[in-house]
Amino acid sequence: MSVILLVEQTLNGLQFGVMLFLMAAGLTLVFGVMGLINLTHGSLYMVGAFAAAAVAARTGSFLLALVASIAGAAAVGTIIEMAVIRRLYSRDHLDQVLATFALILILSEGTRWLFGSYPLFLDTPPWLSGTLMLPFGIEYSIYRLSMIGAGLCAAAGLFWMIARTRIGIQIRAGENDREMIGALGVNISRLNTLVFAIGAGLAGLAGALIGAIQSVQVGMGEPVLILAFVVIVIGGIGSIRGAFVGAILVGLTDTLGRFALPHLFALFMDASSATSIGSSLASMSIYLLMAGVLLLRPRGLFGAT
Amino acid sequence: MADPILDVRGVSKSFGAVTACRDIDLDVRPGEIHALIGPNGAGKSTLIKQVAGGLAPDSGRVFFDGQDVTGLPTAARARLGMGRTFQISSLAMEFTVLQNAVLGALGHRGGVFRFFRPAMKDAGLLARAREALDQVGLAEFEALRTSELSHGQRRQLEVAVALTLEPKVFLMDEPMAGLGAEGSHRLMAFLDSLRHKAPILLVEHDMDAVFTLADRVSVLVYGEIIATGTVDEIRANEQVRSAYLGDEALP
Amino acid sequence: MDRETGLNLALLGVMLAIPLWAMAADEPFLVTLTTRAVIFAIAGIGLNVALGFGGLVSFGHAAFFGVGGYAMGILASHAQGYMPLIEWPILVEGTKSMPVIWLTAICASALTAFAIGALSLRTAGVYFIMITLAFAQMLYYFAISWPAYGGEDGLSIYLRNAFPGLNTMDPIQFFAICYALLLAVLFLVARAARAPFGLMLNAARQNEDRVQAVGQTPYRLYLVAFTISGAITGLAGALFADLNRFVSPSMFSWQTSGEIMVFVILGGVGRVFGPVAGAALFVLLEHVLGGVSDYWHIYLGAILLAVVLYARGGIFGILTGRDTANG
Amino acid sequence: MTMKLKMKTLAVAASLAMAASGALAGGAKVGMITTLSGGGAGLGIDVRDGFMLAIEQSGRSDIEVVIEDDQRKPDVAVQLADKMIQSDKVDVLTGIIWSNLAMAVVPSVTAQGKFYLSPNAGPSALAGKGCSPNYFNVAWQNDNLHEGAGAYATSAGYKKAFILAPNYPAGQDALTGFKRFFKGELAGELYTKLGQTDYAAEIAQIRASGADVVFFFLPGGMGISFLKQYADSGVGLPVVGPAFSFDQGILQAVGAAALGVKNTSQWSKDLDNEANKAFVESFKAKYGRLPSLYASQGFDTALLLISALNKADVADHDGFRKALEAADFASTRGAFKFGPNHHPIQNIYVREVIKEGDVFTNKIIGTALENHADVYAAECKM
Repeated sequence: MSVILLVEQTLNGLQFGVMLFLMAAGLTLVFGVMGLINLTHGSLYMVGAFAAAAVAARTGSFLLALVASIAGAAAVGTIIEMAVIRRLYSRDHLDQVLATFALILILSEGTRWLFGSYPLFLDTPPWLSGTLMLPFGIEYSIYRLSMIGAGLCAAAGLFWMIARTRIGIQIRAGENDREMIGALGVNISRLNTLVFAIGAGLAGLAGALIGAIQSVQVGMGEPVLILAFVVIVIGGIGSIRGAFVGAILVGLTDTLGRFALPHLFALFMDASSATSIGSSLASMSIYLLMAGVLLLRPRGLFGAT
Repeated sequence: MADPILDVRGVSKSFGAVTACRDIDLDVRPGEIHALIGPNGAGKSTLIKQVAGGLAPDSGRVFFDGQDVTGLPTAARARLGMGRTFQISSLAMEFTVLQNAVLGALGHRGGVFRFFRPAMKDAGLLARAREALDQVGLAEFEALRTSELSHGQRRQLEVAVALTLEPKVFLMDEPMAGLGAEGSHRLMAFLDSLRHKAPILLVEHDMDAVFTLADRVSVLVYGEIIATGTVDEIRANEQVRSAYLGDEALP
Repeated sequence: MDRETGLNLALLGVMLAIPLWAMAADEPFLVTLTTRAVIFAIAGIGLNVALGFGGLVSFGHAAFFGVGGYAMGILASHAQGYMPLIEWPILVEGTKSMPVIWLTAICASALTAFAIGALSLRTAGVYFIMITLAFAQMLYYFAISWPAYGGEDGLSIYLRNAFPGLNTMDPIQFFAICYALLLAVLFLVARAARAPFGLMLNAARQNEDRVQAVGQTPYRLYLVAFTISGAITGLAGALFADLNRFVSPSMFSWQTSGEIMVFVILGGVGRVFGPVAGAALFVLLEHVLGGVSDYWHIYLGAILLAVVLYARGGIFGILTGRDTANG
Repeated sequence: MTMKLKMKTLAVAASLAMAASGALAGGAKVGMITTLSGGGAGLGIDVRDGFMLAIEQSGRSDIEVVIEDDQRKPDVAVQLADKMIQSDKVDVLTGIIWSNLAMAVVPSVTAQGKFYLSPNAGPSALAGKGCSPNYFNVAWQNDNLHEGAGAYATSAGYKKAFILAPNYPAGQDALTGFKRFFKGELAGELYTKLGQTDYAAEIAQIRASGADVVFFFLPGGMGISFLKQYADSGVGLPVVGPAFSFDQGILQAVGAAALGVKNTSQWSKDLDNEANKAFVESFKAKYGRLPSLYASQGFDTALLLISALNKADVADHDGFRKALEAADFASTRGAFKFGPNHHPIQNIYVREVIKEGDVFTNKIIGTALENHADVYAAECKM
């Protein structure tokens, strides 16, 4: 276990965390402003990946594919917000969970109906392929570095938007007092749709970025959705800052856990059971992290008390 | 003079930079109605929460019936004998009036973790609940759903539930609010008689009621008690007049 | 007899009549299908204790369903292979006896629910939903990667476990066992709902302040409710494993948690009989829609959505014209 | 014992008599439980299409096939098996893709006296101690292709292998199978989380391990993710794997990342035999896509069934079993016969991923193991 390997794994964890943040940001915004638990978010991630794959196949342009992923997911997000989701804001969490669970079924099978049962092809563009030599002899994938960069840019843009723009002010007001922004003459229903679409677009972008190095297939959204929930619960639901910290924590815990735990167990048991037990524990590690955080801080790291 | 049943000593509480209560001393003695008055935002509700539980003071202690209850949770204080009514009605709205009263009787009797015999067929619980409803004048409404009651009736039901607990002290947070003139008078007459059963710490905005009922009055302004005394003493207190009562004529 | 009681009895009657008719008509599969609905109903009743009566939205009841299932799988596989379960300090053999398995399943899932509940109930609202989900996921991954009992492949039991005096491999006899257990669970839960515990729990759901003001601690009420809830769902898990003669980690999956929730909502939250109606409808939909199209999940989703949006009281709400149980 | 033998002899005599009297065997009702919805539906669809193609080509209208979707859920599969046996009264079941579903369904199907023909899954338990006279596997025992990969890696002269698979029974079997035939040493052995899609951490370890070859078993989307990320990482060590991650269906999603990878399979579309050529042509003509490994297995399963039905009546269990054991049909993979545990004895080929025009596909470059049988046959008593 060398230092170089450790640095590389930390970069991997960071990259994973940044992508999780793109997913979690939308979830936490939607919860913060509209009070909605949105299980459909994973499907929007999938929609983004499929839109990107479809456009990349037609045009061959990766950048166009990324634009398509944001536009496609935001469009689908807007449609389901206007058709279904907006009726759920005033409902309790139970209704929200159930209704969005139903939407997952519809969107997943609908996508399969449109695109077929086999995974689609989406690859990294040639100009981002290959590796880069970092200082100290660390060889690292250019695409993954770009993902970290793109993710951090998106995060910075989001923070800027919320801190500095008119929409941001309205979003912050909405988090504090829904009646008040209505009184201020803001069209709440349009604000809700906008926030939902922004969240959907970010999820779609994450889907496309990750889809290029993983597989674009039906059902790809749900595991990420659960991880994103873990992230926002750790960070404190409704807090963008919490989502960012939570995402990085989860990314690092998962990556380093998978890497380090089998080595750790190998110190006091034979190699093959250490691999097996260490891997089992690693797959549970982020849930353990979440349970631990909630026990110490029942409303997450940055949650309002 | 008898030992106080409830004794608040030097309680302070702040939220960030805002001090809600500063070094408050307050006691309630057997047989008395002790009214706590003050303008909105003076810290009355914060103080009541620290007395009843649910909010821990930054410093100071709360003694009840000779025991330090500062660290005890709300439920434990209720079991020791604090009967509380809420400023904003806190009832089980889907229940009937009688069910709410039975809830109090059940809480007081204990034996909540029983799973077989229906609670609403327990003669002992029903008798105690109906007695309390009768005392506040809600007997005829016992089958009504609580959400169908008027605001005034909900206040009465709050008091009835507190009665089923047979408390050693009542903590009443604005019981008169929302009652019509007739209702107020009836409740006042009832509270007047109640003080012999257990003393009352009464937070109230209705000055008529306060000056009619109270044996003593404490005035809370900006988190501090600026005066405590009999009704006459408070009426005569210059500081109270200028800080709180303003130039209005006192009743 | 009010309308809801009538509906309840009609529901139980239909669930009994279908298998009896199916036996006569030589359609044994219909018996199996009804048995499945009965078992799902028990699981739903379990969740309803926490969700309907206590207002605790648990998105992790698959944990208890799975623990119940594995209790059955582990005991039966040891009995099947003639390997003792524990050899030291005392010898514990596996068993194929249903009553023993049920008791073990109930105890194991109650313990799990107590532990998960004790930790999770420190949180509330969305956090509670998510932490229960996380605990179930933890067990899911554990079950997948734990090689001793089959991991992802699960455990197969070749013959159903035994119940004294009955041939459990006969569909109708196994149905009778499950149906009797459903009746017992319904009776006990209906009693508990009206007993002091049920009253106080229901009050805590509506208003925690009130419960504290009468000297009771909501946390303890919730914890007991959650434990009972887990125990009942665990029993259903053991029965489900016996129905299929198979257990696998998919019993722990979050889709399972979602489906158990669907039973409760479809039927009507907070009604003792709600999950029975919900489970019956779910099994019916699954069976009918599955034959319509490869993409039948779309229809299932649409129906679910319609129920949540337009029929808040579930089937019972539609049929009785009332949204909530306390009227 | 003697009693049983006698019965058997009688049954054989009866079936011979039937054949002699010219009373040809009748049709059969077949239940197909396979995955047609949700993730992994592509495999089930291929098996179904391959199977139905053979039934259609046989022109037999007396074979009725009931097809149901198991949604990849074990409990649904068990329920469907019960339904098909109890309600539809099928004689033969088939179709299951996944080992865990097979483990749930097969023992109870054979215990109820029905035949099960596996077109894909071959868990070791069913090949060894849990084997059954009524269970036939037409595809492979799960370890076979991994063993082939181990044998190939050895013969290709690799000395240090880095091996990885998901942490679940089939994954553990895969690594065991590879190690059984790989004579070099291991540079590393990793179990990943089932369903994991990011392999950056594993690839970093491969890079640091000093291996000269990488073997992986990551079915479905996991394999696609791994290959793309591996290609992108620039590690560049040769990769060996079983055919599952390089099959026609998913190869297009992997793309250029798979080019040149060696994978082991019992079938390939360029296998040179008449049956296979005809199969590939007719499959393309009917469904408009190239057949996959799974389609060939579905096709072979149907051929086996038809060949047995031509010889014996399905109600005559012993006769029908004998007819199945004979495996008297022209398999798409050339020579094919059953071992004593009813699992195939067949060649395992090495294929290389190439590009034909716009389409990624495989071509055979050699044979890893000839007439290979599985190691569990010795444990099978029937």
